[in-house]
Amino acid sequence: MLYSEKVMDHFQHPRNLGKMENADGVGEVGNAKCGDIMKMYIKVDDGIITDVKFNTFGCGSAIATSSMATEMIKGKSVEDALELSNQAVVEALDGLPTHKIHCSVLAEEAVKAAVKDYYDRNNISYDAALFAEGECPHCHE
Amino acid sequence: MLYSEKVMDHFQHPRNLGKMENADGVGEVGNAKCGDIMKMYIKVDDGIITDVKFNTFGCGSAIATSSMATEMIKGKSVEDALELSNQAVVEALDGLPTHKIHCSVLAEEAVKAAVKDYYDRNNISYDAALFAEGECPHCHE
Amino acid sequence: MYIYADNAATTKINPVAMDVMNKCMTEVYGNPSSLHSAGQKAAEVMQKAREDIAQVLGADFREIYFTSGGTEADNQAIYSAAAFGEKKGKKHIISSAIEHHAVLHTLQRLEKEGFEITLLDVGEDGIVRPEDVRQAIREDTALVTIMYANNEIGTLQPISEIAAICREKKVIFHTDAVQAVGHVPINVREQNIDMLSLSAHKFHGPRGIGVLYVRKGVPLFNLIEGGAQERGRRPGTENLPAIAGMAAALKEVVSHMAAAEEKVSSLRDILIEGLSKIPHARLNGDAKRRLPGNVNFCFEGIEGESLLLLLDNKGVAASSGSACTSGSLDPSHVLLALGLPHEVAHGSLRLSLSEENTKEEMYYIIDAVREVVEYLRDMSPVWEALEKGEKEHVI
Amino acid sequence: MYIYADNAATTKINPVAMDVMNKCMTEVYGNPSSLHSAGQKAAEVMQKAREDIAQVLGADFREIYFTSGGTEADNQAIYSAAAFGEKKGKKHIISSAIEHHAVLHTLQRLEKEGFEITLLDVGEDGIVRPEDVRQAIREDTALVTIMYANNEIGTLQPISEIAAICREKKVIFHTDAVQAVGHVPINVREQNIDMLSLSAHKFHGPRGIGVLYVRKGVPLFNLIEGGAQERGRRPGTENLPAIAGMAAALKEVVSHMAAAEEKVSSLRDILIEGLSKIPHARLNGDAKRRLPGNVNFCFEGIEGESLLLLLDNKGVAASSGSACTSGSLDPSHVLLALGLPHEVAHGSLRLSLSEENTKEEMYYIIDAVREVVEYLRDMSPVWEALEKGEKEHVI
Ligand SMILES: Cc1ncc(COP(=O)(O)O)c(C=O)c1O
Ligand SMILES: Cc1ncc(COP(=O)(O)O)c(C=O)c1O
Repeated sequence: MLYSEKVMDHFQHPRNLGKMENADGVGEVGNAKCGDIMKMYIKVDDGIITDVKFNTFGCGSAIATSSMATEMIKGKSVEDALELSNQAVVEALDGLPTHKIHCSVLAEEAVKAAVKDYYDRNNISYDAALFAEGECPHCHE
Repeated sequence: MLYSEKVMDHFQHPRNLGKMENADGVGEVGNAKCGDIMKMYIKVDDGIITDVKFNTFGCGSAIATSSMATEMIKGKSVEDALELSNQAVVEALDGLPTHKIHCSVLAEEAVKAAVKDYYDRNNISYDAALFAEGECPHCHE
Repeated sequence: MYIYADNAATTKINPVAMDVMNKCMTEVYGNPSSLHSAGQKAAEVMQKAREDIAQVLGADFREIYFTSGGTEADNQAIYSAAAFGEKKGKKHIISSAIEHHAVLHTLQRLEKEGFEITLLDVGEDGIVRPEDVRQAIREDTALVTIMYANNEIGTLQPISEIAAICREKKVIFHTDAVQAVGHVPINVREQNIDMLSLSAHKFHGPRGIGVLYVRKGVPLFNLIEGGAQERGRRPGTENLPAIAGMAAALKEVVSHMAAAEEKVSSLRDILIEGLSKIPHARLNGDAKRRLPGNVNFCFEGIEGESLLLLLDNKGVAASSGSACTSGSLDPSHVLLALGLPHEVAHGSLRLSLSEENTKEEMYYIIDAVREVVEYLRDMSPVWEALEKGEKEHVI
Repeated sequence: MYIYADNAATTKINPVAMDVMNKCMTEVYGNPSSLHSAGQKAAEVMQKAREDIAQVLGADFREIYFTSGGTEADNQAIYSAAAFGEKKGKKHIISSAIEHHAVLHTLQRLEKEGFEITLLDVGEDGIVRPEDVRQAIREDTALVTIMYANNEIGTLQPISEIAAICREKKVIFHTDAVQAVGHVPINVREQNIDMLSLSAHKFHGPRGIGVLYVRKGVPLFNLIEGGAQERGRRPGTENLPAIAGMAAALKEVVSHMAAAEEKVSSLRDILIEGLSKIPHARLNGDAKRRLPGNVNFCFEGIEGESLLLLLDNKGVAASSGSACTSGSLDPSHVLLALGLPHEVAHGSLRLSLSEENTKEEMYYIIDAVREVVEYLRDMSPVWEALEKGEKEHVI
């Protein structure tokens, strides 16, 4: 199989799928030319991500990694969410094919972009280095 | 099939196979290095080939062409035998694979060599050009 | 229910062809190059298969070379013409932008070795213009290679016209007819084709076997070196079961090609009509000058892989782009050649039909595609932007 | 009665392998590169086959590349090592005088392209001396390729020793193991083999499928260009039925290899003993260091083709030289390499046995060969000359 059962499960039954009205932070990463765009919405209460939604344009693993990432940050503090690494997402999904790893990078970045948006809206100061532009390397080939 | 039915018939049931005591002419052509040697014996009465025998070292088509050639000259005059062409032998056998055509050339030459021997033994004069050395081209590659 | 609509990737084996293969495997087990009767029996079966295939193509049996498939046949045809051209100082090759990778990647390799490659553009209809071929031919053109039918969008190329121009200009003409043979009528002699590649598994024959047709008088060089098989031009123990299976499948499929063409193209047209009603959907390639079984659409705002995985969930086996590029992330070079932007090219769906499909299946597919497209658009940030007018619709 | 004793040319398919093929053809009809479930089911079957084959060879599944057979695997291994060597300025290749034409003709082509080829002689026993390999290795040696077992005389080469020398000298080592795999134990890892070619139809698997094993870390270049299959190194729609059939046949044959080796080699030794009693007959190749099923004799004064055609008449399928050179008139390069004169090399007979053969068949063969040899000698002018003392016996 191209994809693990976990990936197929998250692809076929994505968790936290949807848009969010009045989100506290919204991040959008990727580009359509490259074939993947992820948009992540977070609701933050007292520094805790109480709700999260995503919309994704992309392949099976893009949808699955988005879904998994939302599950992994829901209920966490925004600081913990920033710690989410793409490797952690890949592991949680029982692996991804090599040429699909970039999808997990996007998921990590979508979370970061949403948190950054939350920081910016709330004038919370942060270390800019945390959000250094790290785009999908494939798009820059 | 590699060989026609006629070839297989002559190979499996060679006509005039054997040696001949007191032959009036004996011709041997080909060489073992090249993989084919034919030896032809003729008995001549009043210029007519009354009997013919052959011995051959060689492949299936070498044996079949020897056999066919003996049939084709038996009962003919020596002059007529000299007219036997390798094409005629090939046709009589319903064809040979391209890379085996050289065997039919050998058969023609074996007949000629036997007749030449007969001429020589009987001091019959002849046009030497008739017996110009024309060996299997393969051997000279 | 499982609807197989990926016949351009590979077809189900014809039961007659499979019987022939099994018979060969058990009863004609000799090596066709062996001189004993087991071998010669195999040689006879092989000769019969060669003659049958030649007859279907309008060729002589001496012009048929068995290869391991379409890819190898394409490679050998191109390398051979290139090697011959090089001897005569001709190092220019003309092809099209929509060829299969078996052709394009071979040409890229030759380019590295100093050949000049002209890849002709196609129109929006996905069809090469014969006049472009004429204009591209130069003194040093060694080969023109244009596919007969495209594997993604199914467009049929004007092969007779192009081949006639090449014949007139005395340039070798090769066609990758892997998608066409067995589906549309072809006659190499009448159509002036010098070399043609085919692959058995595209017409319900076995995998791993194909043919390179090479017209008498056109030189053929080896791609692979070894024994004396295929008159020394393609060594390796002959794959007799597959060769005989291929011949059986080809005979079977051409025996009722006209009826199949009619049936399959009417199914195709039902699909095209139904899918065209989905908003911002677009049929890729000319609507009529295409393979009877090929349907290829782009749906704006969604991505192809997720589309086909969800269709698979609903019991529809389809494809996005060609099967053999599934390891790649790039959108189809064929769709890009039609002038589609990258993001639209990502959202393509190929459905390729066979005679086994039914009308009911077509209606099922239309509904399934509509549902999946709606679902995916609903979760697509790209579609959101299009709907909000932040981005402009392209199709 | 028909005794098949030409298993070095090709073998009868194992019924288990044929079942697997049929199951693949009917039930696993998807293209393994397709993403839908029909395709992914096929991909799973293929992965299992890859792992099974890797396990038998002592390799990792990522080191297994499917090819169309032994010839292609040999070609790719050699071209690949040559291409890599060339990049590093290494244009010298070492091989032996008794290789299969798939190797020799590929080397000849490279020679024309500027490579220097050293073909090592073998001893009278038909075996390459490891010390010769060591001495032939130079700074610019890109590859050593020595066959595992010879296809005509069956001699087993000291592959472990040769491979160890190559590893020590950091030269890529390839072995054409087409005749050996499934017949004698092989472990690529333990034996330090960098590349290995095999062909399924030599061990009761299907035709038209083979493997090139390439050790991780050894570069592999394409022989054929196209799609992304086999990690891009061997494009073309995967021949799943044949791949799965090959894996099944290999597993089957290695599951009882020791017993088969014992049985078949005892049959072989009966034949060798019986045929040795024919006057002026000679066993070619070492009597013990040879494949379990290989018997190869020369009979002075007769020619091989007529010998085997008459044996066929008596119901014995054998061969003279290798099957794939049957279009050629030249005597076997292998027998010439043993030092036999041309005329003796013409009179060779190869009998290659399988487990299916019986003791009774061996006695029948011995009688049949004796009769045919006598008959042919009786009509042979060469034999006449030998008997009369006009020529000297060589054997
Ligand atoms: C030693 C050896 N190498 C290579 C080959 C070529 O294998 P294939 O004919 O399956 O391509 C053969 C058999 O023909 C062989 O015996
Ligand atoms: C147009 C075209 N050419 C070549 C090929 C290659 O054929 P195969 O995969 O049988 O080698 C294919 C199919 O994969 C094709 O569709």
